[in-house]
Amino acid sequence: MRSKVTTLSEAIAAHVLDGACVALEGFTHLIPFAAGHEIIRQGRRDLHLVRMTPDLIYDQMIGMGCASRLTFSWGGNPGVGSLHRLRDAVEHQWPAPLAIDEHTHAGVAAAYSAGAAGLPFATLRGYLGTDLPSVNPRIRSVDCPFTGERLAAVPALNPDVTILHAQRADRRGNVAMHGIVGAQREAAFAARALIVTVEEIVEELPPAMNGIVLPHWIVSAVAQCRGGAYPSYVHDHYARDNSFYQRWDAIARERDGFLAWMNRHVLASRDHATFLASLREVA
Amino acid sequence: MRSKVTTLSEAIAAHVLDGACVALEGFTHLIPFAAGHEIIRQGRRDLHLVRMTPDLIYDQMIGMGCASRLTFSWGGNPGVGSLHRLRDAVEHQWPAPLAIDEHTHAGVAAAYSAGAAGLPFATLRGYLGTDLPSVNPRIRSVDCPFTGERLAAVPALNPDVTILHAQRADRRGNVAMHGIVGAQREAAFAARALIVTVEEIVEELPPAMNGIVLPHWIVSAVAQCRGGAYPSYVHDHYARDNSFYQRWDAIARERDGFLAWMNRHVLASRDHATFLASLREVA
Amino acid sequence: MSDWTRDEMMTVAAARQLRDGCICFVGIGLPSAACNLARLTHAPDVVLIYESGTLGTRPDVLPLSIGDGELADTAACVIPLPEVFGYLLQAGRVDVGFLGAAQVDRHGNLNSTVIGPYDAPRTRLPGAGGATEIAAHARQTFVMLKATPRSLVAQLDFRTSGGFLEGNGARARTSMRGTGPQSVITDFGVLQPHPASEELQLSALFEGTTVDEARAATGWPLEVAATVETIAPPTKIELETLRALHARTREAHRRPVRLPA
Amino acid sequence: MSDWTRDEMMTVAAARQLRDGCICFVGIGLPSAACNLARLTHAPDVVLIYESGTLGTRPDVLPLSIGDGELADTAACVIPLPEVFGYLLQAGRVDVGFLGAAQVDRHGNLNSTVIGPYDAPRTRLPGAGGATEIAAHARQTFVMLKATPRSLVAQLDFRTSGGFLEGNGARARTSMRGTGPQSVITDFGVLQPHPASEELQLSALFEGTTVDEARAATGWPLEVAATVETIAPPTKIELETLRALHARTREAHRRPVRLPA
Repeated sequence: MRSKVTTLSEAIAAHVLDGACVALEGFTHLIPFAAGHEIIRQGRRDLHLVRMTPDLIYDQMIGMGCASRLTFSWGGNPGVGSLHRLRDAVEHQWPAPLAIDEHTHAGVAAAYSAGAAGLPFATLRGYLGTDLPSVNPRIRSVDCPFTGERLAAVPALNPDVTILHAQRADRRGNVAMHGIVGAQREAAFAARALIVTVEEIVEELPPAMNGIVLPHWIVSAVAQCRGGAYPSYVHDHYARDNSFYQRWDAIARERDGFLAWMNRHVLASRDHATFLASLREVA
Repeated sequence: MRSKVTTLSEAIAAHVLDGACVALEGFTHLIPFAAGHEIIRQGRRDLHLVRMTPDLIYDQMIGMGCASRLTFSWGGNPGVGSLHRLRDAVEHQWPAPLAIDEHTHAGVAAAYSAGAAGLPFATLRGYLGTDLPSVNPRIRSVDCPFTGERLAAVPALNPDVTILHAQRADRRGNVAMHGIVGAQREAAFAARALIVTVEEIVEELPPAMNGIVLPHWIVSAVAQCRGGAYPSYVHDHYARDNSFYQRWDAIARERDGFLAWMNRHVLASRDHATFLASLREVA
Repeated sequence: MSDWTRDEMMTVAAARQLRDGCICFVGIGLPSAACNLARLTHAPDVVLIYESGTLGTRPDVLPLSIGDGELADTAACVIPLPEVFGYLLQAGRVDVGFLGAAQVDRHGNLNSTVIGPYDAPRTRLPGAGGATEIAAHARQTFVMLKATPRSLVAQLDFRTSGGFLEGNGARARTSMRGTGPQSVITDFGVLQPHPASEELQLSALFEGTTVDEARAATGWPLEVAATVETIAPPTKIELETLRALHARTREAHRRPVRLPA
Repeated sequence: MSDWTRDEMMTVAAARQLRDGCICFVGIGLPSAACNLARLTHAPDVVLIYESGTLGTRPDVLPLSIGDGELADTAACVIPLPEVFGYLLQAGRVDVGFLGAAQVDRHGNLNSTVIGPYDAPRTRLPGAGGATEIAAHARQTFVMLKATPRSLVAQLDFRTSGGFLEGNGARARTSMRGTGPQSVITDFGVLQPHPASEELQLSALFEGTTVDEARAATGWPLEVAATVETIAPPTKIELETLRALHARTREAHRRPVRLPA
C-alpha cells in the first residue's frame, strides 16, 4: 500500500488550485496555520474559502489576496475584536473584492454534515427571526412531508479540498485527533480531497476503540508539520498563544504593518519551522 | 442535586406505561435484556416497540404479548436464523396481532438522528430500488430545494422511553459507554425519557475527553444491573453468549417450549440476578 | 463612590440570574465571566456548555476564545459541534442561553452582524456564530451589554438573532422553541419584557443608578415597570471571586507560550 | 470426487473477487467468511467494514453476529452506525458491498424480506437491514448464495434491494450511486450481468460442474456468456486457511461463556 506521506508544499501544490473551494477547519483548536501560510507562499488566487470562524489564518489569506469568496458564520478575533483584514476586504474591497456567503454556526455545521453524508442539502430548524435569509439566497426552506412544518434548508458544503491539522497519523494515512473537534470530521468527509498536517507520523496509531480517526481512504495526503497549528493549539502538545491573538490586533490594523509582518515572517520563511524561528527572533 | 439512581423495577414502573412507544437499543452489543425482562414481568401491554434489530429480547417481549406494533429494520437471530416468536406473531397473530413498520438500517438510523436533533423528519438517499415504500406509508419523499433531486424522507423517531445498557454511570446520572455503539446515542437523545441500566455505578466517571457520554440531564433514571445485557455482551465485562443465541432457536421454535422457558427463567425470577442464577442451574 | 465598578455589578447581577443545576449555553466575553462567577459562588452544579462542544466545563481561568484548551481539559466531555447545535440546542435540551450583542432593540432582538447597510457596512461585526439558534431554542435567554443609545437602539441595523420580533406574541407564532430574552442585564440595571407587549422595560436598578440615567442610556423611550427593584450590591464573596477570576485570567493570557519546536 | 466441497469452492471463488486494498462492506454469513479468507490470503490490506461500525476489522474467528466483540477488539476504530450509513456508504466511500440473499432474480435484484405475500407471508425473513443501501451505494456489489430454482428465481416475492431493476440501463436512471451486482457467486459458479441487457449470465463454472447443472439450479432460462471460464480449484493455502478459520470459529462459538455474576 502506497504511503500518503508527503511534504506540505507538495500537498498544497497538488491539491489546492486557483479558484478552488477550500476549507481549512479547526474550531479554535487545531487550526492549520502552516497550510494556510503555504497557500499564501504559493500565491494561490481566487479561492472560495470556507470556515465557520475565519480566525487569523483567513485574515492573513484574505489580506494577502488569495480569496474572492468567503463562506463563514462568525468572523472575529475571538475575545479580542475585529479581523481587520477581513473587514477591510468587506468594507473597502482591499486588496480585492470579497463576496460573502454568511450563515450561522448551526447552518454551516448542518451543511458540512450533509456534505459528509453525500446529501445535496441539510434541514434545520434554524435562521428563525434573523435577517440572514434576506441577504443570503442559499438559505431556503423545505416543508416536512409528514407534519407540514416549514424548516430552513442550506446546500451541502463539499469543498474541493479540506485541510486539517491533527495530533498524529500513521504512514498509511490514518489520522487520529482528540480534544475540541468542532465540525472537522464532517468537513473532512465532505471534501473531494483531504490534506492533513500532523504533529507526528507514527508507525501505528495508539489503540483507541472509539477514538476520533479519519480513515486512510478518505485522506489524500499527510504531512508532518510540528507546530503546524501555532498560534492556535494542539491538545497535549502546545497551548493556544492567546497573547499572540491579542498582538495580532495591532499587527493587522493597518495595511502597511500587516504586509510588512507577512513579508518578514511568512513570505521570507521557506517553511513553517523557519516561520516559527522568525517569531522567536522578535520575541 | 438529586441522584437519578433507582432500581430497575421502579424505573420501569415509573416510565414504561401500557401503550407507550419504547426503544430498547443496543446494536448486538449492550442490549438491555434485564430491562426487557422486567417489562415482561410487570405485564406491560400494547407497546409500540422500536429497535433496528429486534433480537431475542423482542422475540421474548412479542411472544409474551407485550407488543402491538414493531418498528424495525432487520428481524432475525443473527447468524442463526429466524426469530420464531416474531414470525409467529407476523404469520399467525400469536399471541396477538403485530403491526409492523418496516425500514432499512439507514432509514432507522436517520430517523433516530432526526429525533435526536429535534427535527420532524430525516432525509436520505435511501429506499432506492426496494418495494419497502409500497408497504410502508411512512416512507415518503422530499425534493431538494437547490438541485431538485427527489430523496427519501422518514418521520423522526421520538420514543416515549429509550432504554439502554452501558458500562457505567455516576450518581448524578452521567453514563459512559464504549465499544460498538450502534445508534444508541441517537436513540437516547431522541427519547422523552431515558432509562439506563449499567454494570456499575461509580462516584466519578473516569476522565475521557472525547468519550461517549450521555449527560445527566437527558437521563431519567439509572439502575445498576450486573450482567444486564446477557446473553448480549458488555465490552470489557463479559462476552456475547453465542451458544445461547444458537440454543434459543430450539427454545423459541414452539409456543409451549417458549412459554415454559419464559415461565421458568423470567417470570419465576424476581430480578436479573435470579434470572442468571436460574440459567446457571440448568447449565 | 462605591467600592465596585458598574462592570463588576453587571457581571454579578447577571450571575445571580442563573439557578443552580441549570443547563447553560455560554457566549464568550461578558456572559462567560458571569456564568463562571455563578458556578464559583451560588451555582456549583450549573452545567456550562460552550459551543466548541465542551460540556460541563469548569475552567480555572476565563477562556479568551470559545475553544481554549482549558475548556476541554476541565469538561465532563467534549462532543462534535454538529451535536451541540443539533442534539442539545435544537432539540430543546438547553435551559438558558447567555448572549452578548452589539445592539439590542426594544423587543429584545439582537444585532451582532453589521453597523450600517449590509452591502456597504460602516462596521462589519463578527456575525451570528451560535447566537441565532441560541436565541431561538434555549428555553430562555439572558442578554448582557453595556448600555448606550447606540447599543440599546430603536431600530437595529441588522437583526442577527430574534428576541420577541415585533412583540405582542409574534415570537410564539414562529417555530422558535424558547421563550425569548427574559432579562437584559446592562451596566445600570436590568430590563425585562412586559408580559403583553413584550417590550423591554426597566425592572431593576443597581444601587446608585437612577431611572433618568437608564433612560439616557436607552435609544427608545424606556418604560418603567410597576415596581423597580434595587439590586443589592455585590457581596464580598462575589467581588473577591470575580476579581480573583479576572486576575488569574489576565495572568494566564499574558503568560508567554513556548513556541513549538 | 474432489477433496473440497462446493461450499468451500464458493467461498474461495468469492474471496478471489476482492482486490487487495479495497474498502469492503461485509454482510454476515457467507460474505463474512469470503471476505476474511481474502484478507488472510491474497488481500492483507483489504479494509473490512461491518455495519456495526467496526472499520478495518481483522477478526481471528468469524463473528456469529454482525457486532461480536471480536470485531470491535480487532478494528482500527469503531464509529456510530449513522456515520457508517451516512459518511461512508451513502457518501460513496465504499468500493465493494458483499451481500447474501434468500432470492436473486435475473437482473440481480434481491429478496431478504418475505416468501409469499407481504401481508400474509408464508415465511417471514429478517428483512433489509443494511442491504438496500449497500446494494444502492457501494461502487459495486457481489452477491453470494446457494443456487436452487427457489433462490435463483424468475420473479421475486419482494424486492428488498435493487440490482439492475428491470435491466437495460434502468438502474443508471435512478439515484443509486453504485454500478450494481457485478458477480453473483453460487455453489456451481459465477453469474455476471450482460453489458447491455444487464441480465445475469453464466460466466464461470467450478471445476466439475456443468452448464446443465447451472441451468437446473436456476429458476429462469439461464443464458451463457460467450466464454465461460473454468474456475481453478482452491489452492492448498486457500483451503487450509478457510478450514482453519472455520475450525477456530466453531471452537469459539461452542466455548461456554461464564454467566456474569
